[in-house]
Amino acid sequence: MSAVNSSAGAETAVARKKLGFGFWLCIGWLAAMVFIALFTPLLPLKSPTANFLDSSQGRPPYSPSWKHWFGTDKDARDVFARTLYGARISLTVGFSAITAGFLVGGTIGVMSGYFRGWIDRVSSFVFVVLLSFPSLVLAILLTSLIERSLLTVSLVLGLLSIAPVGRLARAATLQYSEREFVLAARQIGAKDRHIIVKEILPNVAIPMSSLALLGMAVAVVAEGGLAFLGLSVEKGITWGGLIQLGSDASKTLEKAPWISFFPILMLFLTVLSLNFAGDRLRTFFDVKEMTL
Amino acid sequence: MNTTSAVASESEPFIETVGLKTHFRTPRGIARAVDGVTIQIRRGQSLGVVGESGSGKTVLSRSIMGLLPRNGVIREGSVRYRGEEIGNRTPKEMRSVWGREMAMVFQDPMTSLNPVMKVGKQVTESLRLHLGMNAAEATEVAEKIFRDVRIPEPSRRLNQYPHELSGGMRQRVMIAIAMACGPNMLFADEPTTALDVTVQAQILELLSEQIHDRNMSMLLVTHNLGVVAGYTDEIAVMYGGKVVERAPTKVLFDNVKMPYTEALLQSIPRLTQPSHSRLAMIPGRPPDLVNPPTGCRFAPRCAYARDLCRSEEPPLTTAETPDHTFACHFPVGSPEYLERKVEIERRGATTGGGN
Amino acid sequence: MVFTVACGGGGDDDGSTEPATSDGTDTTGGSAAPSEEGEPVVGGTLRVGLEADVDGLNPTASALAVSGLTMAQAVFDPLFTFATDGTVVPYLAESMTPSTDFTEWTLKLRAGVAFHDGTPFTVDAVIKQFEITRNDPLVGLAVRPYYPETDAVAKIDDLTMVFKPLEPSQYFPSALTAQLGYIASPTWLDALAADPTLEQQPVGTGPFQFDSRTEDSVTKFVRNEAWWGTDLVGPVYLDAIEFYPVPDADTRTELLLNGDLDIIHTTDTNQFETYREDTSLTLDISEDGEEYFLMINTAKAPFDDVRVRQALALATDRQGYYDLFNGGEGQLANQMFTPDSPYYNPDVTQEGNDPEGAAALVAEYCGENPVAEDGSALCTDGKVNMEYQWSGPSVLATRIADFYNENWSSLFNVTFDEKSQADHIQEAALGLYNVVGWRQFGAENPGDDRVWLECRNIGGISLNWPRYCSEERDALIKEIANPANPDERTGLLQQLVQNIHDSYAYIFMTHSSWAVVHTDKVHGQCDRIAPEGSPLVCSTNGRMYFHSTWLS
Amino acid sequence: MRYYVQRVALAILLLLAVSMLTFGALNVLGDPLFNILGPVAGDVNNPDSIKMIELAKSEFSLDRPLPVRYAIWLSDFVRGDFGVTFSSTGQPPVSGVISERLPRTVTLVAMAQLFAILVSIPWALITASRAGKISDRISTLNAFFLVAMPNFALAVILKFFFSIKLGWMPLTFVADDPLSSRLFQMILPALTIGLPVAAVYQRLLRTDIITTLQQDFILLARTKGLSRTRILLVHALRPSLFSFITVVGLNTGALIGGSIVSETVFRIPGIGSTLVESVLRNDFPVVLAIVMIVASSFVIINLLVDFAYTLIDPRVRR
Repeated sequence: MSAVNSSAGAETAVARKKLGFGFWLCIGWLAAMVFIALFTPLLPLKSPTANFLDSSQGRPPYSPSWKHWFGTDKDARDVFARTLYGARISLTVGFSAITAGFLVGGTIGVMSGYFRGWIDRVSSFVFVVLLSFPSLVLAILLTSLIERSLLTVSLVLGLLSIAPVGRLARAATLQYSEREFVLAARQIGAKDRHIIVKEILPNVAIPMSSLALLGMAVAVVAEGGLAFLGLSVEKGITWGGLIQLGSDASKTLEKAPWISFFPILMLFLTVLSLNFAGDRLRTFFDVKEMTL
Repeated sequence: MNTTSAVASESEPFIETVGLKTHFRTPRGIARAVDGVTIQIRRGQSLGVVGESGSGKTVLSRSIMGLLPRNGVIREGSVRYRGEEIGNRTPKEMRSVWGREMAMVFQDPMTSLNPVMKVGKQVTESLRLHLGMNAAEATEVAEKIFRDVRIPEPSRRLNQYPHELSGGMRQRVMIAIAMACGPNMLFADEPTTALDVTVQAQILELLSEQIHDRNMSMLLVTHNLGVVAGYTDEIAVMYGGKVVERAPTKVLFDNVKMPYTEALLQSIPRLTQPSHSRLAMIPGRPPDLVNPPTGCRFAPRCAYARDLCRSEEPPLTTAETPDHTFACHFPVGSPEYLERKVEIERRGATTGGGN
Repeated sequence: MVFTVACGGGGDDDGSTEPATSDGTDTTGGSAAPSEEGEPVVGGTLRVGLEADVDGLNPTASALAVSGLTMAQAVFDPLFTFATDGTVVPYLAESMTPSTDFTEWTLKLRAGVAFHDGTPFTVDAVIKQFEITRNDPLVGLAVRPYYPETDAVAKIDDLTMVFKPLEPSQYFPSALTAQLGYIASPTWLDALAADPTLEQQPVGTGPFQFDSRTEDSVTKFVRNEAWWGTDLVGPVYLDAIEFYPVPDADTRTELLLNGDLDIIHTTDTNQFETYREDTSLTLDISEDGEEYFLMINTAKAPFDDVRVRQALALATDRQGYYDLFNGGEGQLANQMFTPDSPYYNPDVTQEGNDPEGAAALVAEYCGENPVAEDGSALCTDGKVNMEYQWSGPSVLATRIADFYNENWSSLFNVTFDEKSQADHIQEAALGLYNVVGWRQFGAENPGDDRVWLECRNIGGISLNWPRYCSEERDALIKEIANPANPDERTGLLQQLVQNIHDSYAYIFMTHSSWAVVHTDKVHGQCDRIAPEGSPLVCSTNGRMYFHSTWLS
Repeated sequence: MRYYVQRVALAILLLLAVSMLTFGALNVLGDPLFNILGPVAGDVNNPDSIKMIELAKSEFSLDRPLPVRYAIWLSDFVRGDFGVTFSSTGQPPVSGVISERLPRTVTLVAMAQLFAILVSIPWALITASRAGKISDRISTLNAFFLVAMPNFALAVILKFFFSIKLGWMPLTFVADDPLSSRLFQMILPALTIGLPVAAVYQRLLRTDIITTLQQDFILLARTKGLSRTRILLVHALRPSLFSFITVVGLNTGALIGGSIVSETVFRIPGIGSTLVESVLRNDFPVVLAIVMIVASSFVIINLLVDFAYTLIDPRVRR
């Protein structure tokens, strides 16, 4: 409870410096997901694409059973296997997107925060432009123009995270580039590169990294949204896609809720863990609220 | 009420605390902000509570009024208002008293006035709440009060926001708010510290005039003895959560007993002195309220302290002068005091003329 | 379910030449005799749920799909129509008699008929319509055989005319039972030339006339008080009809069950159980209308090579498809005829479910490292590169695509290409595809399916979608049409079936089932008769007729 | 005054940049010819098609350089002419589709925003006044769950329980129904969009109210003997609303994003669902129009929010 409470930014100074049980629970879940994502093909799973037709059971979808833990979809494909495979794309995209965002956005942000001047003005304006599209709309616009492969979708979502991440990096850098130790370093004529790498980055990195998890949550949700709209990786098995498949017709949803509800559960728990862990980290490092 | 008050003003105190203790639970331990304070104010009288910041004077006023949060606070002792025990009342019960019977004027009018509410409304709302007036009546009354507190063109001011007023004006507004429902007890918490010197006098004038006209009692909290000098009947000097000296204003100024009070007196800015001349500051820090020094709490900073002071807490003793009590083993004028004073002056001379 | 629109898209949307078909199941599946239904009531508005909206309702140009035909049938009357016994009977026409050698047909029109705009119905109207239709790039292809560029027709009097088809065909009348037979007001056709938007406001002779239309929302027709058919085939009961295009089959069903619609059509067999369970619904299925099949562009590499086409067929799990997407409804198709058809060729079966065979063929083909004209490789790491196109967006269509991909992916690198219905058909017509899902064939008179098959219909824009040309086949088709040898017809058709199979241009999957479903408020769907009295079918491959319909 | 001018200028600059980006993307990466002719555009071996292609190129000035086309397009766009799109009947104007569907989306988004605000404010007030108490912590937990529930999943769940299981809400949106029933049909879709946003609002507003409650003027209000509720509503709420308003403005974007999903799930033919369909159909003219409309309204809304600020906080009035 204390974890929850302080994670909500509540004002108990005591709970602040502990990450708490909830945090580690979430980390545990995430670790499990990552493991699954990495090793799905090696796990003893049914094929996610095969159609397990069983005339004795009549027409698919088949309800959850010992044979199919999460039941099967309309095409008699194993929902459990598909859900686990779904973790792959969802997490890969989420992770690579936020990584790309942090590399590019972070660099630009630090640069403009440190050098100010035209770099700052240009990049800030670019950020504003990017932010003047609702993110999902921009994502749809871009995905509509490309072959939707794992790489491209990640890149698109990465692009989306540049602006918010960049702004943050810039703000953080601004704080530090005015600090004594940086000014001092400048006084003694240290090279900018040296100052950025040695003085700024270490200080900016900590708060930023605590936001990576939150950012990843956003990316995972965004990917899910695209997939749900049929705009994520083509032919790929993703949570969003699975949910859509199970809910496109209200009849399917009524007769076989398991098709969409198991993926929903996984997605929800994952996003929850990311948010929760991220939020705890943020309060732990005492970083200001941000909107990705 | 007048009859009772007439009686009250003569005989038993209008408001009094007996052994009032207010302690806060903190991560470090229990902080004794107010540690057994006993004071009385008679009707129409005003008491100045003086002390450095951290002496517990503000907490004292707030705990008398019952404004302190319930959790994390330990209260002991009693607060009696017109003979009734109010110390143990819940905020809900106090509401009828607040504004109607007691009011408070805060230190900084900028932060104490609602920035997004027209000042007029801030005055009228309590009128409408307590005296059940309708909007029109309330505005009328508010305007009158504004005139009383000498706010020029009140009708216009009523429709202005705090940020549109000068500091002095804001403070007048705050006083107006306090006076609105004609309370009988006013708490003024450093009412002038946030204002510049020229305005300070005006505000104090206004305050004392108001309580005099309305026959109110006032508890004026300040760190500046000079402020209370002209405007209060009695003075209580607080140090480390305790009252260390207490006397009618005149008596105190003529005949200081407590070296701490003396030090405070020396730190009063005087108009006679050129403003650049340094004031005699009291060396050292106010005591730690979580684990205060044994013996006299002022001893560590007291130039006249002796071993006794550090070992044994001085009792509250009555001075020869009327209604004058103090807590000191070696008060001003005592032989030990004089002896030490001579040494200090000699040392000052050798080190070249002191200040 | 956009899927139906999609492949239907293919089959239906060029409904221009799709003749009505029917068989016993229509009447048996149809609702009961009027006596049980009680006395017909005049009045009421019928709300119809269609699988798609139409671009326009212009018989001379619009590509009319089932939905289009259903709407058109209400405003227009076809010259001829099918009786339940499968014979072609006159409808708007009085009669049509061939010359002994079938080279000339004399058409007599019904007297005293007028279009909704008052224009009298005469030979001139018919001629104008055929003239205009012939010049249409797509629909024209279907007309030209019957209406050549030169000396196509001779006018005898206002109600009599003589057609001179390109070659003798006994099927001419049956070709006039659908889009080609819908005669529109010449006045309107003239206006149309000036203002194409009038396409949306058809003017015909039909039992209902145009009232209002909001594209993709609702189209409203009202009773034609002056309908010529009233005294011949019975009065028009409905005050009005409202057509709602609802592409998603589930939504359509939901609306029907909620009572927001009175009657719908669908090919989504998954829904059939639901309909049967609900006693308040009446279900009418045409079992062997069109065939659903995979259609292959034989003019474009890699499928210009018959081995690759065979391989694709062998790699396809037809049974699996049937189990998943038909689930007991309809039947697997081997050819364009059902086993109970007299023309069924028992020796022709559609191959499938033979991965090894397929693997062998692919290995052989890719062994030759073939390249396309643009030099790009046709095989990548031992797999043939291909594109599967369907019309969407549609979840079912995507599921089917996934299914095929699962079948083929071991031998083919399948690229998915989801297109809007309009683009889908156009690309097929222009031959810009590899493999598509399609629905077609099953004409009541098999000869009428010739337009899909003849060499002459290959060109920039083709109706011979697979662009497969075989003289032998064309000869067969001529013979079949030739009235001179009726008794050889069965044999010839069976040869045609064999020929089609050997081309490997089609992978026959299932005989698709069309269902028309209506609530118990709706009556008289099957009480239709022709002017000369023979009973008519209740519905035709999802096409609905409403002049005998009444609401309780 | 200068402030207003500056903000408007920035907004216009922004709109230009956005439009260039969108237009550029769609014309460089997309195939404008296809959008006019459809597949015919790809049929380059066929003389008839080639003729059509040439015709279209000149008619829609595709042979002109990109900047010129941009200028033409922009001037048309501001005049509400969003160009044409391919369809087998010819080239219907895009503005037709938009004008038919935009109102639905606007209604939906407005409804969602309304829900979000109506839910979040009381929620925040209650929790803030009980800060740290169990009830507060539980609600914080709920807020957390809501935020972690992607709106498309939430849509499915709401649909499952309220439409299918309980049958309280209609399953389908019928464009031709009377306004009242259409609004009713929009409740669930609007909740789908609004609830997660409400949670975000609540978290923010709660913190701000807590901060406000520690201000001196709240203490003064107490010394007036005002009731807890009055202090919360009259004194604490308004000063806490500043960042709330900004966030409400910024979230319009999230809401529009949400409406895309929600319209798709609940089959509401608004511009959100149209955007998705058009993308799947490569119907770029429609995509372009919708993206531009959304982005510009987003920019404008944020501009208005900035101005609204000056209205509710007297201190920043100029």
